Amino acid sequence: MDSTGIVIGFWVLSGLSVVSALLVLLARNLLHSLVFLVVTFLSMAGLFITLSADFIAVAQILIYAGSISVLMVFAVMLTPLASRDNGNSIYLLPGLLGGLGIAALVGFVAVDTDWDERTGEGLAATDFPGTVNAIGDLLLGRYVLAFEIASVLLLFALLGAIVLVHDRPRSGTAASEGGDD
Amino acid sequence: MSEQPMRRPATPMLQQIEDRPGVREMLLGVPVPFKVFGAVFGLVGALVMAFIGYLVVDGRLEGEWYDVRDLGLAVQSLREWLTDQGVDHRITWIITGSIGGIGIMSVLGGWLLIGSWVERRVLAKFQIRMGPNRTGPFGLLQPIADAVKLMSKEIVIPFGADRFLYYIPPVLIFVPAMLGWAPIPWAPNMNYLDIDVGVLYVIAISSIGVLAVFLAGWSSNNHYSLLGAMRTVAMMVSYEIPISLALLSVVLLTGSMNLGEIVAWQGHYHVWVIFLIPFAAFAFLFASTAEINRTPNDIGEAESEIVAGFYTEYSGMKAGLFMGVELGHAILVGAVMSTFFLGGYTFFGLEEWVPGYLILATKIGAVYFLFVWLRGTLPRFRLDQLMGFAWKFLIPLGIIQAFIVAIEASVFARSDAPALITLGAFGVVNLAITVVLVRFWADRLGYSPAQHRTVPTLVSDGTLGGLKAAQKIRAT
Amino acid sequence: MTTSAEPFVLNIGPQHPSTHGVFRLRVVMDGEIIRDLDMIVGYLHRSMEKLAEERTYTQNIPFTDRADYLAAMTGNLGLAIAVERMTGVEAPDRAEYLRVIFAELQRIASHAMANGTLISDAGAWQTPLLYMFREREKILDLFEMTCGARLTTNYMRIGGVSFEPPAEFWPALQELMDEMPERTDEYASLLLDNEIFLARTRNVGIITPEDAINGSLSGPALRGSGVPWDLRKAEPYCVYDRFDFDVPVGTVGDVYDRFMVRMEEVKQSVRIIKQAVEQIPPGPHKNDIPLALRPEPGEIYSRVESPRGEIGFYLVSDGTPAPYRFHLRSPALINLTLLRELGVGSSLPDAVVTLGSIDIVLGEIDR
Amino acid sequence: MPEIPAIDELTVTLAHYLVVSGLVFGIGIVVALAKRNAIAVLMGVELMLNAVNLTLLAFSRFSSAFAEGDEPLSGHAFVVFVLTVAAAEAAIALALAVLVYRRQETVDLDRVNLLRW
Repeated sequence: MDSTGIVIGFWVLSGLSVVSALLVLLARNLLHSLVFLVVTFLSMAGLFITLSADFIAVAQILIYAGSISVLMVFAVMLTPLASRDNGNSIYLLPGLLGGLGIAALVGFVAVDTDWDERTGEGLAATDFPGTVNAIGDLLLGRYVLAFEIASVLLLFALLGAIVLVHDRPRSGTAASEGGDD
Repeated sequence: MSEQPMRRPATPMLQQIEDRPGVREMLLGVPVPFKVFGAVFGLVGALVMAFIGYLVVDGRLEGEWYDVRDLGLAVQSLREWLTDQGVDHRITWIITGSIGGIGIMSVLGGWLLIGSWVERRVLAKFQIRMGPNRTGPFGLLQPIADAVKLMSKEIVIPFGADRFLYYIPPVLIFVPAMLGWAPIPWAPNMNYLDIDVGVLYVIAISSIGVLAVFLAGWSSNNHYSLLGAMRTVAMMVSYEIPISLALLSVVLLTGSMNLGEIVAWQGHYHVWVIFLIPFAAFAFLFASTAEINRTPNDIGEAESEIVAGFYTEYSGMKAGLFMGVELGHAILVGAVMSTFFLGGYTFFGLEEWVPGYLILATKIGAVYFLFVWLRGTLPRFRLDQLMGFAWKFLIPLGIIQAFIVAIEASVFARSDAPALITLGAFGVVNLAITVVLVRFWADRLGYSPAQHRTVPTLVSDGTLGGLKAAQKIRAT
Repeated sequence: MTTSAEPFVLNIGPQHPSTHGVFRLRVVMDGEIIRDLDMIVGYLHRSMEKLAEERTYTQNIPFTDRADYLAAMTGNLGLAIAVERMTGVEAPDRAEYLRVIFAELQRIASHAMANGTLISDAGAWQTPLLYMFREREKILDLFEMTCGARLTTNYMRIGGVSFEPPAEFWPALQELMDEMPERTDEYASLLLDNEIFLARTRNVGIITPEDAINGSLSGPALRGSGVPWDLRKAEPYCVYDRFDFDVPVGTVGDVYDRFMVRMEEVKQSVRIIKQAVEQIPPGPHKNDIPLALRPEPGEIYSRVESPRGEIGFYLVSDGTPAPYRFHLRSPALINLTLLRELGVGSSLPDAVVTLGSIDIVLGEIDR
Repeated sequence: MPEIPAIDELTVTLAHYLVVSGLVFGIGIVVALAKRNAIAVLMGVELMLNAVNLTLLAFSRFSSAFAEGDEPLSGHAFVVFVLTVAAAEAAIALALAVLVYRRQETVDLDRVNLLRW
């Protein structure tokens, strides 16, 4: 992949994603780190586009930047008394060690392995023309069982979240008034 | 003189209204050079139109770069010409890309300039007032005056605001309003971003705005803002699901997620999706009014309750950006609605004669007029009513509708019957199902139209009194 | 969802679109639900009652304009009748009819304002308000023709009214009265089939008849709850006993009923005005009274039916030209006292609509 | 000082993407382990899942292990499953955070220690 656009895009987006991921770690306010997390998600979506995965990129924006971040926003709003600082716990040092170790390991493996990869002309020849149809075929063909299980998982997650957070009316008192949520 | 009653305008304002020249006097009062210029301009325009009509009839326009019905062809031939000249393909790409970008931005910018004037004038007509008519001819310069005023105002940042987050939302909320235009097809070859996942792209882009709204409300350190942000976020998240379900129905029917192909499908069968799946169109329209905070679902910035909602604390041009983006969202929804449900740039064959982008612009204007109409007419829902409507009504019925459309789509793919018959049958069936379902579901939810309209009891002499009289009246 | 959060306090007002003036609500919210509600008044206090003790009775009439500035005529009328009852001064017959006509015109104008702002509070972007302003505007034009002022009319005098209406008044009044039924039908057709309007007003802010009586409410707020009580019928003043009209009462006592009672009262006012125009006798519009009235020492409480309810004047005289004590029983203030009972437990939009349906005027509450 | 290559000569390979993904994954681990706030921990987990998605897509794009015509998009399908799992996980985890907050008035994981002993 040596076309100029891809190269520039890769460097800009990867820099953006790594830096904003670091800022998620370093920001002192939870909401600030949430904003940086969204920036990471969006630049990751950009990286996906450089990999010609348009469907996944759009789904990434929809699910991560659009939904999961909003879920976190809701969690922040529903915990109004909790502290808003993004402090570190006593596990900072082990965390740092583990993170650095894994990053170093992945980096070493990535650089050192002689990947059997397509390059140059061969890569350009296999540009995915459009991924939507192929992914649809895969999901409802080879991976249909996993697809169904995933949908059941989503359903149960939905139910589980509702059951967990639902306010049961306490015995003896009237049911709570129809609220907004 | 004195026998007929004196009729005088009671106020200076009424006097001014009475003295105001009508359109005819205004036109007659135009200076002669302008009249000459206007006549020449009109003549030349008519000649050009006639020439174009001749070219179209003659078939000389097909696929040529000067085909005004499809500006995309001109860009394509420009790209080919540049490549023939040996210009580097990157520069070609940048040039053609920026032409499209500038086109979209100028449409949006032009609308932001004119839109608030249109909205205020139309609303004024609904409200039997005049509307802005002092700045420039017909008050046309009013939006510019407003913008200049907003820009020259002091920016007040509330005490205790989160400064970093306070600055992001006015900019961030503009991003989806502009990016959302990319996949809209203006003519067969005239869309900026021709992607296969256009539908998903539209939904994904619109979901980014939620975050901007929340940040605006949270960072302002104001309880009105926070309440408005909570309401808006809750509502936008809820109404994204009906929107997705409505668009899913369209995708199932037309068999493509590419916006251009969806419009081409509608043009090919000479039918609009709104006739085939009326429920989806209604759900999309209602949910998108909730999504973009317009009446009757403008609870996020409900003026009578929480002042201006999430942007209460923004002043100057920052507030101006929020207000401008409201206009931008309205026409974006108009464009998406036209593309998915109203046949996009097609109009039953008229697109052969009239440029498609003009047809689309007309449809956008029509949807926008509908929004202004709603704003001038309807009161506002309550948050719990809106939430109930989304979760108890639109979402279940949307799922059922999508299921029915899926069956119909597979029938449509397999049957050999003429499209007119099958699609007509689908339209009738969907309409019937919609009516039955809505009635049934409304009954299930305990809604009955019969409870309407109690008029006060009229009491004349004799029954006046206190509690006992009240009980007596209540008993009858 | 209930969470045990720190109190989420919302200060609605004193500058807020839906408090109808400088009124402040301190609301403790839990999500959208109001858990506590304090009403804070006094931002428009002008010490009217104390100032009145320094002025003669006639000089006090302008204060009643500024008290209930949306219904200046009935305020004027209340004071004029109180002083007349105290001193025994009589107004000529024509003046009594003129008083009825202007008081009922004022009632129409005030109810148009109240209902219009109520729907604006419900979220209609000012369209109903501006439609209702059409009639109010014409009525204010009539006021301007007659006495030169539109809002603070200062029209009723002790022993009559200040001016005879000019010649162009009567045809204009006739025209307005002829088009009023059409207008009210138009409002009914525009609003009463509107699902959103019904959803926002029905079963919202219910006042039971018991609560209404215990809270000593009056006016449309009381009649909306189903209690048939109207001073024009119960203790006829002026010449109200000579007219044939009905008192509309609601059934449930919700916002919708109060709205409908006002709509119906407009129709009844039109009826009264039509009868008054037919019956009005010729004659002087004002009796001559001494420049400085000196009532016998004593006290009086006199009340009339203003658009907001029972506006009462408690006057104590010590024999001097100025009242020893001047007290205004403000219907809006007393109707407002139930807001806490209505608001707590309801949602914020409902509380705003309820406040709109009570129809407060801050000039009268704060005085 | 090594000469900076012209942009035309640069090329992006699988290793580049893997390094980026490793970095983000490492940061995600640090965030997930070292943050006190439950919501911040969840952010770390999401970062890690994102890094994994990037790896999957990169392999899917670059790998020549597939024969012509075979499904090179299996990576994409896996990413779809990761996205679903991430959504479900976020919903449950945030519900738990809200639940913990109701009981304890905090989402600080250091102070949620009823099960410590």
